[in-house]
Amino acid sequence: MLDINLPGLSLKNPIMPASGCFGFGREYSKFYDLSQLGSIMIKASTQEPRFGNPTPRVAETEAGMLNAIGLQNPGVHKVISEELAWLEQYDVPIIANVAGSQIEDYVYVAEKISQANNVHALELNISCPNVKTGGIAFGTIPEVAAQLTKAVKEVSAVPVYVKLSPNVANIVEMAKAIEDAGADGLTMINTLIGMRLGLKTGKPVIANKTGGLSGPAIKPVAIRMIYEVSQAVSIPIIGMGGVQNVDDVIEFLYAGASAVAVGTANFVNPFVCPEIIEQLPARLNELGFEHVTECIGRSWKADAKTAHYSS
Amino acid sequence: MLDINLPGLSLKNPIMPASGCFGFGREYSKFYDLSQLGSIMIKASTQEPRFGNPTPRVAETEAGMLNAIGLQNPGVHKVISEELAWLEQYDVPIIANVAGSQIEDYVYVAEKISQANNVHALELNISCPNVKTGGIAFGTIPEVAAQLTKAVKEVSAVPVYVKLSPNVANIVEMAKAIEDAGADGLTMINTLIGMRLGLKTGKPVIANKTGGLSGPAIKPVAIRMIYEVSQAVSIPIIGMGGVQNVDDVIEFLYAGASAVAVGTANFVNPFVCPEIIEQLPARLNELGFEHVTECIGRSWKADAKTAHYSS
Amino acid sequence: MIKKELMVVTKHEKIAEHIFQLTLQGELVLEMGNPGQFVHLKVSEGSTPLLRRPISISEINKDKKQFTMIYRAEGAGTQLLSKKVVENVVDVLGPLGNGFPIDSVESGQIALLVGGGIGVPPLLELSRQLVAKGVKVQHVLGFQTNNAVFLEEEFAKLGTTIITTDDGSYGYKGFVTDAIKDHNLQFDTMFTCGPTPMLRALEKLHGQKPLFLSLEERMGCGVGACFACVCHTGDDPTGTSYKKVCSDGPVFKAGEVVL
Amino acid sequence: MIKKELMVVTKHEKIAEHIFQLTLQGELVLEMGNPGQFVHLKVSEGSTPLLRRPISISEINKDKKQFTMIYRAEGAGTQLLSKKVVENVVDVLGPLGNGFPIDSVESGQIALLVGGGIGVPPLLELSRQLVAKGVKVQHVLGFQTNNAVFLEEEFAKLGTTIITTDDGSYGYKGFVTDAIKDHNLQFDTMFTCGPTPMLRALEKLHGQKPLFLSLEERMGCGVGACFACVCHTGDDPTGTSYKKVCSDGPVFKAGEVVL
Ligand SMILES: Cc1cc2nc3c(=O)[nH]c(=O)nc-3n(C[C@H](O)[C@H](O)[C@H](O)COP(=O)(O)OP(=O)(O)OC[C@H]3O[C@@H](n4cnc5c(N)ncnc54)[C@H](O)[C@@H]3O)c2cc1C
Ligand SMILES: Cc1cc2nc3c(=O)[nH]c(=O)nc-3n(C[C@H](O)[C@H](O)[C@H](O)COP(=O)(O)OP(=O)(O)OC[C@H]3O[C@@H](n4cnc5c(N)ncnc54)[C@H](O)[C@@H]3O)c2cc1C
Ligand SMILES: Cc1cc2nc3c(=O)[nH]c(=O)nc-3n(C[C@H](O)[C@H](O)[C@H](O)COP(=O)(O)O)c2cc1C
Ligand SMILES: Cc1cc2nc3c(=O)[nH]c(=O)nc-3n(C[C@H](O)[C@H](O)[C@H](O)COP(=O)(O)O)c2cc1C
Ligand code: FES
Ligand code: FES
Repeated sequence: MLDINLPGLSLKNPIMPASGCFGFGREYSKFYDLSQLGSIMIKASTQEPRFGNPTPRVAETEAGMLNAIGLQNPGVHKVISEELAWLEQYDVPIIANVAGSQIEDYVYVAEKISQANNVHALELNISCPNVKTGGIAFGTIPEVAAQLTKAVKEVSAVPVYVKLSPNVANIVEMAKAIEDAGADGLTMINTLIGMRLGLKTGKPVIANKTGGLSGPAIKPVAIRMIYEVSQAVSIPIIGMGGVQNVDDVIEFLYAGASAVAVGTANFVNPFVCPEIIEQLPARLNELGFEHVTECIGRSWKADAKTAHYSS
Repeated sequence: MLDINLPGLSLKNPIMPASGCFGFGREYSKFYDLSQLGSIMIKASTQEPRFGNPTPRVAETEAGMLNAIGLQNPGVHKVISEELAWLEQYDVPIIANVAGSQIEDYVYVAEKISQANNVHALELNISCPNVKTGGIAFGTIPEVAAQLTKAVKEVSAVPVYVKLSPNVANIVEMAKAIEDAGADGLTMINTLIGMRLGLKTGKPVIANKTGGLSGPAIKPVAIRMIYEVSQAVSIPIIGMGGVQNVDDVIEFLYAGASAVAVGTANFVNPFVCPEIIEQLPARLNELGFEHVTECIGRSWKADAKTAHYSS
Repeated sequence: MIKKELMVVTKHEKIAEHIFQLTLQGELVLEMGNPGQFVHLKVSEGSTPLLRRPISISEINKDKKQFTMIYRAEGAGTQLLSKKVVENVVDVLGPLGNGFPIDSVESGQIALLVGGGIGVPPLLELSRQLVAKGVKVQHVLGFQTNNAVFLEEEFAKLGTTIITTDDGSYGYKGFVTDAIKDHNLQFDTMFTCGPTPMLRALEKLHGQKPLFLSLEERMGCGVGACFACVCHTGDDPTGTSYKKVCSDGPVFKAGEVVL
Repeated sequence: MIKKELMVVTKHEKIAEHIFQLTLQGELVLEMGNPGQFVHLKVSEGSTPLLRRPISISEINKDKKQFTMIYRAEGAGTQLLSKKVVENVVDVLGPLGNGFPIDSVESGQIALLVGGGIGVPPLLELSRQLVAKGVKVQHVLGFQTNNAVFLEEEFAKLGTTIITTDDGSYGYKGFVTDAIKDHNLQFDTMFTCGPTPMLRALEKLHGQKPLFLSLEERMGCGVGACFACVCHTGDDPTGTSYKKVCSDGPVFKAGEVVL
């Protein structure tokens, strides 16, 4: 009752760790069998290796956290040869998060990484708030986002999902531009831009000054945006932002997401993903559903049950 | 050590309740003497009386709440004759929050209410997320906001502060457009747009569907925006968004606010404003300040102490 | 006068499935007036859950400076509350709102008290005060099912008490309105508290008689400042005239507000 | 193996100004290895505070399945932790990271253990294990002031112990580096834990000898997944090569990473 089909992705269940919150899976593989997961959204890859931002890179806020990791990664070639190769031992489709500071960077990484055996979809990170150059503009100007999407679609061997930034006035406009540009799906939301100041120093706690706000605090914003976008586009959405438990997952599905990613909550409870997967069937039953797809978009759909989605 | 001077406002202290979270003061006057407050930002007034949105109008979220009151108020004439007249018994300058759905509405209300004896400044609510018609466009398109500001400045008998919406990609651009249009100050932030769905119903908890997210959850977004805007404009900022205690107030001042408003926290603790006012001097001393103004903008200013601000 | 006080838990028991009875002690009790008022509780120190929870006062003991509430532990806030033990403190704001008008019924007259589910508790103090005044009380108390029933004995001591359950697993099977009709209950004044559909049905059937209803609405401040809990008034059902459940209610006369 | 367990509080005491000593019991203790490892604690059930708190293990008792930590209650999370009483449970993730390499020093050799403030606790278990192995231990423990001093007796039982305070209100007045110089302390291997400026000074003065330092950094996951806690490596000080404090550390050899 948990299986779900999305462009490129035939998932055992709709639960996956969100990009940047699960590394490349090695650490959490010590806690449980990664094959249990619907998918894994691996950490962003860039063309060249990146060290990322100076530390401190994280700060806690009320019901949330700020991060400014700065896309640290060993570069796409090592990600493919070391990380993706290692992940092949697990029966789990990978969604590869692709980042860059210019269109050419994205195209380069997308072309290469989409050819890895276990990469079944790309997630274009056009919304990372922690990288100085370019980055953010891709996520806030619809035309730029569309152009990038087109360019990546041309080279990618697998379906392309685009990750939306919540730091915009009109999320629907952005989503439609990306859909029109040929994206196969959307993932949302990335972090809100935030800051915390130290009481004694008076200065930003995070070395990068601003950071991305994630965790339960941002869930209402994520739900609202998914609710709006899912009614305006016909490509599927993988939802995320503050998911902590099985009820949050159902709320995201109701809002219009077809699958749900868990980010920050992995830090709080490393077992959160398998726990949600285990609890989901019973919770769906209690609420009167026979299949997880019946929840999708229920907040705005008429009472008719949703047909089992197939791409 | 708490006094502060802002355009139109000569305040005993920098603490005031935020608009919509304190009615017109009557209820909280039963808890303490309103003359203790630096100022009061009264509930939004519109040209005609408004009932507002259907109920439920509020929902709780993690470290926050959603509201969609819908600008319920008895209309500007009654606000002047009944509410502002009643408030005259207190020695406290009033900031009148002005709302509307077209420029003419704002102009009408601003002209009238700015003439009341105890109204020392206006706060243009160009960012209410809960009103269908117009409203939000004023808060997300710089040109429109500027035009509105100009029109209101022409008729207002007192300085005009404009309240910024956080639901934009570029808050600095918005702030500058409003400064250029002649605003005397800014107040920020209003609520983020959010939603919560009921687990059993699958539908939005709030009758209006979306609501404005306030409370501690949004504080990092408020701090970041004030930090950015205060460095880009030369008019003062009254900061708000998730303030719960004296340390939060100091964080807002560090970010660049010259005074701080408390919203949602009044619902949790009706005594929060006088408690903060009482605790502020000792806390400032502990941190090594002799006057509250020394905190303003400390996050981005060089170590030099800020001169006592005077408008 | 409305006060905010850290009150001390003196008793806390589970009395039915998910239902807890909580007694708190403190000076605030001395401010309590008519039954039907409520308190606003902060159940945690931190910011989750953020808002206070409105809970009706079900028994008042001014001598001991104690009052009792009965609540259903379901969501995050009430579940946290249910973990408090004797000697813990609870942050209480209250008493809030206006209760049932005791003066509307005279000694010797008959009052019918109709409660539904978690709307039952405030009727207990009401019934006691009415009995003390010489009013004859009758109770019709509706619950969903068998193991949800509570306070039956306490009410039975004060007057005739009919229990109904939706599924007939205990007492009369059916709605309170059916029970009133079937038992042909007569009364001078009716007082009721419970889910809105029940209130609507009662207003429709008995609104021509003196009828006082206690309403529930999602609240922000609980004191009248935020305008979260307003309803339209009966004489201006779509206009701008309004009442606030928290400060004008929660008890209204039938017809006064639109349900 | 890293485990997550709800461990039971068996002892919890205030031992100096703002400083608490907490003993927990559970199966997780059996997984603990070299001293210098830490645990990651969730101090509340809800989402404030959201993140876990990293705290070093200061004593291990595998027979009793108990371990002890010493922490400063300052921010929101540690203040909440300080309210736990015996029989309460704490959500522990651990043991995490790699501790001090006991094998780097041999029986008969001299180890100098240098701690600063809240960096002192992990050195206690280290000292015990070194002594058990036949290593001669000396301690230099720096504190800010008089009433911040703790664990002096426990260390004194194991070897020479010099206490320093910044203000001279207790013991030697000055920094630990000054005390080492003034007392002309000799050692084969140094182990240290404390504030980064102290570690830097020690590395500069004594980095040519075997020196192991325990680092602190703000953490997200604590297990190596989030890249919050990275530092540059000594052989590539501005490049992309890195170590994670949580999973590669927190103990590093001098020169291995950039402080
Ligand atoms: C005047 C009044 C008197 C009440 N008296 C009682 C009583 O005596 N016993 C009792 O069990 N319940 C009573 N209620 C209902 C009680 O307030 C809710 O059950 C409770 O707030 C739910 O909190 P939670 O933490 O369980 O749920 P959550 O789902 O965590 O609540 C989330 C938010 O919604 C609000 N909310 C949820 N349900 C309701 C509701 N039915 N009414 C108002 N707000 C709600 C909460 O206050 C909170 O702000 C009363 C409500 C009102 C308005
Ligand atoms: C490997 C390691 C071992 C540690 N061992 C100890 C110990 O044995 N005893 C002890 O008292 N302290 C120790 N610390 C420091 C301890 O983690 C912090 O003091 C604590 O997290 C502060 O939490 P708070 O709730 O008091 O502060 P808050 O201000 O509420 O913390 C906010 C956020 O900042 C983080 N943070 C704040 N200060 C620090 C810090 N100095 N280091 C890392 N994160 C920080 C918190 O973990 C939290 O995420 C250790 C830190 C690390 C990295
Ligand atoms: C530490 C950290 C690192 C992240 N790194 C990335 C990243 O590399 N690429 C990306 O698209 N999103 C990244 N994100 C965003 C998350 O994938 C997710 O969109 C966001 O955190 C909201 O979900 P959450 O509230 O469940 O964490 C990161 C988030 C965190 C907390
Ligand atoms: C119930 C409620 C009503 C509000 N009404 C108004 C309003 O009428 N006008 C306005 O400008 N802002 C209004 N706001 C926004 C607040 O003034 C404030 O900007 C926002 O809530 C953030 O501050 P906080 O987190 O301290 O509540 C309202 C907020 C709440 C919670
Ligand atoms: S709850 Fe705020 S006005 Fe009633
Ligand atoms: S804290 Fe996450 S990698 Fe170290």
